Amino acid sequence: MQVKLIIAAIKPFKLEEVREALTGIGVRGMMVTEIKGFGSQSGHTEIYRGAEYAVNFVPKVKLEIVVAGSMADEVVRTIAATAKTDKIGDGKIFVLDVESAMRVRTGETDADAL
Amino acid sequence: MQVKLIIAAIKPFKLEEVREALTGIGVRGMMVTEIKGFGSQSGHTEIYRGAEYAVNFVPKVKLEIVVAGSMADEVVRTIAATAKTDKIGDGKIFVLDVESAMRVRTGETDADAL
Amino acid sequence: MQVKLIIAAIKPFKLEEVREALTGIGVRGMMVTEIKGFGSQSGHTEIYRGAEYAVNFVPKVKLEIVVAGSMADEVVRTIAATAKTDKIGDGKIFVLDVESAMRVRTGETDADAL
Amino acid sequence: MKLNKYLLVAAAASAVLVPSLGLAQDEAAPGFDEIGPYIMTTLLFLVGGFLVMWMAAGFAMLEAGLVRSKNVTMQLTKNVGLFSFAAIMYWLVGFNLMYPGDGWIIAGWVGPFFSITSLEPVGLGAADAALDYASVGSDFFFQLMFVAATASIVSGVLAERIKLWPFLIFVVVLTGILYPISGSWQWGGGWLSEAGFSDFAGSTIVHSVGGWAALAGAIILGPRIGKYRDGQVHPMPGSNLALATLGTFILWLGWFGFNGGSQLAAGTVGDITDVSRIFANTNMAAACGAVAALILTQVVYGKVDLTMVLNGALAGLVSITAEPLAPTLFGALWIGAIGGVIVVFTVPMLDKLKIDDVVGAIPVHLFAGIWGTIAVVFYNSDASIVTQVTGIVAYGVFTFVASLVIWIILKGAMGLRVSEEAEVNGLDVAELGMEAYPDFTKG
Amino acid sequence: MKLNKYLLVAAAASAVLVPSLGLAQDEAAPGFDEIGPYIMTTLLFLVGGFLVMWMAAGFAMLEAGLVRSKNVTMQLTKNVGLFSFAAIMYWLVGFNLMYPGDGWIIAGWVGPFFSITSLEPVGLGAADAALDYASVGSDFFFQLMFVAATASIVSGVLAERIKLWPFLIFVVVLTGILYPISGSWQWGGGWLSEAGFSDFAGSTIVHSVGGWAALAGAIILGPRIGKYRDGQVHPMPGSNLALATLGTFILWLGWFGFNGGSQLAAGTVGDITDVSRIFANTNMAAACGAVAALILTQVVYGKVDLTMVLNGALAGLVSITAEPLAPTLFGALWIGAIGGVIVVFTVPMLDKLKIDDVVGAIPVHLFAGIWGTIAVVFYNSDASIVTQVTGIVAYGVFTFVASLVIWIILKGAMGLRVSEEAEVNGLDVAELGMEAYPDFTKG
Amino acid sequence: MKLNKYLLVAAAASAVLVPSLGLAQDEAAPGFDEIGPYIMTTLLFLVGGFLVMWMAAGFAMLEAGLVRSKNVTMQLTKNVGLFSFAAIMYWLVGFNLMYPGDGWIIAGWVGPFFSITSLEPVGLGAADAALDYASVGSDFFFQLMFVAATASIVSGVLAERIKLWPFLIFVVVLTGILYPISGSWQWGGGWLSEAGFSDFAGSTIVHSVGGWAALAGAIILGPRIGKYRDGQVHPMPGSNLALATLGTFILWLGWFGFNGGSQLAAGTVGDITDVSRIFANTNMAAACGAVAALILTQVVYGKVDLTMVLNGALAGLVSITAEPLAPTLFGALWIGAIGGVIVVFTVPMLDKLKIDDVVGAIPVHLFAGIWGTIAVVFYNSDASIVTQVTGIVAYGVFTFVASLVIWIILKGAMGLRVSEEAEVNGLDVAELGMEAYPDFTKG
Ligand SMILES: Nc1ncnc2c1ncn2[C@@H]1O[C@H](COP(=O)(O)OP(=O)(O)O)[C@@H](O)[C@H]1O
Ligand SMILES: Nc1ncnc2c1ncn2[C@@H]1O[C@H](COP(=O)(O)OP(=O)(O)O)[C@@H](O)[C@H]1O
Ligand SMILES: Nc1ncnc2c1ncn2[C@@H]1O[C@H](COP(=O)(O)OP(=O)(O)O)[C@@H](O)[C@H]1O
Repeated sequence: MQVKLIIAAIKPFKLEEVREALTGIGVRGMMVTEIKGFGSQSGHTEIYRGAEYAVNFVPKVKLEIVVAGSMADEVVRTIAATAKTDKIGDGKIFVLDVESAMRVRTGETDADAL
Repeated sequence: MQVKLIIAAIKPFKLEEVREALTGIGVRGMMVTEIKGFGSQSGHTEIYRGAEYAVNFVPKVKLEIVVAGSMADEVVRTIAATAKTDKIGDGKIFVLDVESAMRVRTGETDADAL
Repeated sequence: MQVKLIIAAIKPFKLEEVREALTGIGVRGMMVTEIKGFGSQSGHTEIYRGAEYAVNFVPKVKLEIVVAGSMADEVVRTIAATAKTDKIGDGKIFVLDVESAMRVRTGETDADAL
Repeated sequence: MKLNKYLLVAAAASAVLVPSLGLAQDEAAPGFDEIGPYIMTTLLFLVGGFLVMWMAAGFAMLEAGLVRSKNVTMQLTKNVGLFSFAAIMYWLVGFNLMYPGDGWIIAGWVGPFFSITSLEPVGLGAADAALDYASVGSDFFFQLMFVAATASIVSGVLAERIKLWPFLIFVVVLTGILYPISGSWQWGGGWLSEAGFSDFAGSTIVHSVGGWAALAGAIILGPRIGKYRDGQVHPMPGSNLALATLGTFILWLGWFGFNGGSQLAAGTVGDITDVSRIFANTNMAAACGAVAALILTQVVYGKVDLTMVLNGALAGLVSITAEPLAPTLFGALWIGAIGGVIVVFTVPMLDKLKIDDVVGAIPVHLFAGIWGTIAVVFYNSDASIVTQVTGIVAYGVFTFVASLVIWIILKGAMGLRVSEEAEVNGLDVAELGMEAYPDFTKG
Repeated sequence: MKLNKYLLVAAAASAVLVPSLGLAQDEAAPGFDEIGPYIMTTLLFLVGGFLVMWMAAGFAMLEAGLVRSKNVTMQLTKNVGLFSFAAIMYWLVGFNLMYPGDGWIIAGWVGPFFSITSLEPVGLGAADAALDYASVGSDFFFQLMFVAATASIVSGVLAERIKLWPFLIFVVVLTGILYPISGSWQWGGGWLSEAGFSDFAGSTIVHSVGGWAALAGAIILGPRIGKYRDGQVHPMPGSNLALATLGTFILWLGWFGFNGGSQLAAGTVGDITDVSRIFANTNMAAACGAVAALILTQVVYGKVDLTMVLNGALAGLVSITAEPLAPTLFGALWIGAIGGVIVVFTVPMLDKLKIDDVVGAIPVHLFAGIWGTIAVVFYNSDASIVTQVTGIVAYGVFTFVASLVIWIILKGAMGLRVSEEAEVNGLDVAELGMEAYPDFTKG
Repeated sequence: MKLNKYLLVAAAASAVLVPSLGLAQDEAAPGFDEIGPYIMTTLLFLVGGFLVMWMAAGFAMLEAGLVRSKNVTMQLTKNVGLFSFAAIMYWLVGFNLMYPGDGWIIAGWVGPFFSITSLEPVGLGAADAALDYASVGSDFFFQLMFVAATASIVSGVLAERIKLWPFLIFVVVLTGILYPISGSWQWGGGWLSEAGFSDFAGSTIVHSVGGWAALAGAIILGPRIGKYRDGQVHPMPGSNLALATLGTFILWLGWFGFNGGSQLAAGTVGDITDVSRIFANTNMAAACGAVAALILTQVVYGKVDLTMVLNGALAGLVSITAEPLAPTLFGALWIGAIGGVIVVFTVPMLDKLKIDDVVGAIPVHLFAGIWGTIAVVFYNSDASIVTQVTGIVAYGVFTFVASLVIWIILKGAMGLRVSEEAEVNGLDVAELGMEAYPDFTKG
């Protein structure tokens, strides 16, 4: 049975909200990484000691969530709905195929591992 | 010839041991990232200045290892065996397909790149 | 229409250059993560308070870029060309298939999301 | 002008060659029996003053360590700013408003507003000096540092959400007007000192006052977003406990100047011995405040809480500040220890009341300050519980009400809080465009 | 009670108006020729004391900077805790046990155990003061800070693996009993001072003693997990070298009080000039310890090692502490430099012996302390190598054995080490549930 | 040798029992009227000296906070190293070269090169002391700290790209030769002091000199890679603004010793009152420099820039250093404020000139130093603008040219810059193999 990896880049202050929403729909785990995001939002300028400079990277949070294929769409929709502020820089969601998954503690595989 | 990406979330203090085990079976490279993990282990409570609060994220280390498909299983088994403490939070291992791999320095591709 | 995820591990001081080169060929976004890299470059020794020790991990930067399949090769070539110093540790580039992509703000999907 | 060593040595030589010259001087100038006390007390103010000035760094480090990393630059900016504005305001208005001498506008209640501080002329002659006290310059320098401490208390409580400018404007009013007026009631020789109120170094006059002003602000300002969600307290751990500990040690050190200098004299055996006693008591109270919090958090929560231990040490210091001289070392022990206990129990209490005090300054400076002011009666027979409470209430009502009014005016006039997004993203990036730790990825 | 400025100025005025009054006082009170030295020496203790107190912050920052980030909160907690407990124990037992006067239980060897410190009454009269010395309060304050330094040495060596409470219990015994007893042998006028042992400010009495106690602990406790794996040393780099450097500068500064104050007098031309000489020598020794380590690490390892340079400066300071007065500046230069050399060579040596000293405190305080105590003979003609060695051995045997016993008892009674998992995950999260740098992702 | 308390108390007792003994001493020894000033001035140098020594820590923290995290260990190493080498060189050559007494080689221009500093003998008698001044030891200790400050200025400007050893060699020459020679012109009683130049505590003699030496280095060394790319300035934000703020507060504190101690006397009513005035003025100038920068950055850039505020406070301090005594508090206010203004406008100006000053030390120490030296004429009637400018130019030309030559020689001999890869990867890993914050992932 099929398993998917969902990668999402969102605004840091949305993390808690998204996590709660996802737990709500039964997601039981994820990996969260601090990243520097580059995209259309980037490029605003800052002043430091009188010198203007372009900020190319904005802080984002990356979520990596592995779920049963059947849940993938709902997860994507939930993230999209919760992370949305309608302002530029809300982020992206990508879905990839996962060949196999395993829980280290028990050795369970695929959907049981999640 | 086929190449796989193995993603594993493990307990930080197991990193060194796992790295040694993997070198032992001939893994020659990996990417290591500090992450915050959410899963069944999460949710224990801490006290800060008299207020109880739930710790939703626990520090984990994420390994990303690209290997020849033929090695994938052995790598997964090795990680599982070494990272295992039988305590909740030992982590997960995921395997994904890689379309192509390349070593920047030499331009070698796929298995030769690893 | 097809979308690819390109994962590259490069030397930190090459980040700015690579970013500029990629913008040059029309890449409009990416995720950047600080990682510890393990590979052939690793293993040189340092001295701390009189004790020699092996440095197994070297600081690297990981780029994750999702692009239309048609662009993938050019992106890989651009990264390879820019990140190259011909010294050991230049890094690796991996390409994976992406099933779907979405822009949170607009809900656009796949190539339009990038 | 700085004499150069060469000329000085020459002078010395000549003095040796022509002792008569030396004698001549001795006849002219008064001897050490007259000027010694003046010199020693002036020195006490200078050394005490720079120690208390150092406390500004202590508050800055403590607060920078207890806020989240996204608000550190702002917290540092506020602390440098408040100290600087305080220095100007106290010169422009505060000092003479607090020490009116016979320039009272309303006798014993309000001093003169438009009386800028001026110092003695250069090269003051002994005849023109207040030989029973110390130089005005050293006195001003010393007193100035106290008002800065008061303002620092406010910055900690309101951290992570208040805008820079309204905060600084409040500081200007607090250090230029509020603190000096209420201060004059006691240290300026006003009605409370007449009434026999006793607050040696300012548990109430300095610390509670800062606490009251901060409390008023915290109520008007409201808690940080997410601190009290769905009926629960959501702690926001400080980003750098090493800095917080450094800040506490700095404050501990500075407090020797704070309390010791408040003896206001060092030129007699009795005075310098009293200063010694104050140093010993001050250290004891701090140590016991820390130990009390250490043991209590272990017992109550099952884990020692460093931030509480730091607050405990400071609470011990505040507790002994109203009377660091009279108590025995044993007295300092239990007075300070109770300060530590107060912190451990009142920090969560404030959270229950949804009053968001980022650094625990209200328990430390206000609650322990009240306790210390009451504790005076146990060792100082001149003090009565009634007058002590009178003083506590007087300072509380005046400062709290006046501050409340000012906060409300500022809120109406320019708004006190940063936008929600600014608060969530952090004041450093949103308000100042400058991170305190730009090189480090935040977890 | 704090006089207010207004009243004081009034007093001053009256004094001017009624000079006779002034005269009257002069007749009554003794003049500065009698009280001047007392006042100056008391001041020396107060200033020296707050400088040495500041060293507590120095040790805290140094150690917090040299442990890994996962153990910083614990290290800070230990340092604040040990200073606080030391302050209480030295009052309760230590001070009079160390300075028995004529209250010896075993003459020259053991003083009284149940003699709590009490200070002079408030407003001491000149007649009742020890005009040839200083106030008891200032003396107690000054001496107290020394014992805290001893305890700080122990916390650094045993960092990252010892439990909080057994450590604090050891500190209680060390500061209340061990240090005062051995201290009384010399500074209390005991058998070693009779024998002519010479240790001006405590290279042996303070620093070696801390080092011996720590060494005993390190042996019983064992090294950190993974430090000595498969016959190799696995360094565990300190998490914050800026803090470590700050700590070193703090200690350097505090040392002027440590050595300068140990002149125990400042009221004569000779004494204040000696204090000056001590300041200059102390600074020279520190500088040369740093330079020696700087050059040596460059030569030996091909790279300058900042942590060694910091240790080198401290070793220079410890080396000159036994005799900071007698040597010329050139003497301070080479005595301090050898201290730096000792560090560079003994730090790896300890690793070979698998003795895990997290911050290098054993080389700095024990080895350099021994060196400094021996070096006394080069410039102080009153000192003999035999008595110096006698003293070194006496302090070593007593402190090491006594500490060993206490560590073993504590190990048996409650265990010294945290669990393996706690150690690996870090004491901050495991033992205290509080990270020092929660906002920063650890690499 | 340290007398132990027991014996001392005994002595005290006996003194009481045998007052005659006491009297005998009084007859023998000179009274406080003669020795009091010497003791107080010596004390001023000791306290002032340790405060200025503390500034070394301030520079280290400020610079460590303003460089990127990959260069922090190196910056700390340079600061510890420069202070240590300065201490040795000033003893070996500097002190007597700067204060030649009558040992001039070229009268008023160059003192003796091979005259090592030696202090008074232990236990100096009053008869042998320069009773009109202070002990040589305290004077040396105090003056030594000034040269260290000069060297610290250089390390900040050239940070993040200069190699360790060439930098340290320059420091050796600067502190041993350049600074002492030019210093002797004024403070050594040389030609500029004859000419009536006035620089109380060293706006020019200490701060500008450091600035000129750094400027020469910055020109020879060139900017950091990438700082000025494609006609644009690319800021490289400091890695730790909490440290930078701490450093600023430390410097602020130390400055009281820097300016106050430069009164060079504290034993009369006039002198101690002047020191008080200096303290008050110094604080005012610092506060106003900070406020000026705070307001100005808000107005000009729309955002307060903390790093500018910190620089502003320091510029205020440098501005008042040439004449901290004569001005009124209002004078200190505007003199300091202009210092802050100078910083805000000259920091970007340097960037336009592609002169890469990592910490802003050239605006703070050189530009504000020049301003402060000119400002002397406003309150000190003895000073003339012509001689002030003469002094400024003399120090500028000599120091800049001499430094330029030395930098060029060092560049030719061993190279000044690290390799491009080393610079990009950071000097900590590349040159020292030791990260300052190894546990934290860098963003
Ligand atoms: N092509 C891409 N590949 C990977 N990550 C991307 C890509 N484009 C954007 N991102 C991530 O999404 C974040 C938001 O994208 P951005 O273009 O700034 O705004 P928006 O999502 O509103 O279009 C970026 O900061 C980056 O982390
Ligand atoms: N569905 C998931 N997708 C991605 N990562 C996961 C997922 N579930 C768990 N993880 C990762 O694995 C770690 C351990 O999982 P957890 O459920 O806490 O314990 P266990 O592995 O014993 O079941 C988590 O901290 C998280 O980093
Ligand atoms: N098999 C692999 N899987 C994932 N990442 C790898 C792998 N091999 C190398 N890397 C990444 O590429 C970086 C450079 O590889 P390395 O072998 O050190 O040099 P080179 O790229 O020149 O062969 C490593 O630090 C690591 O981050």
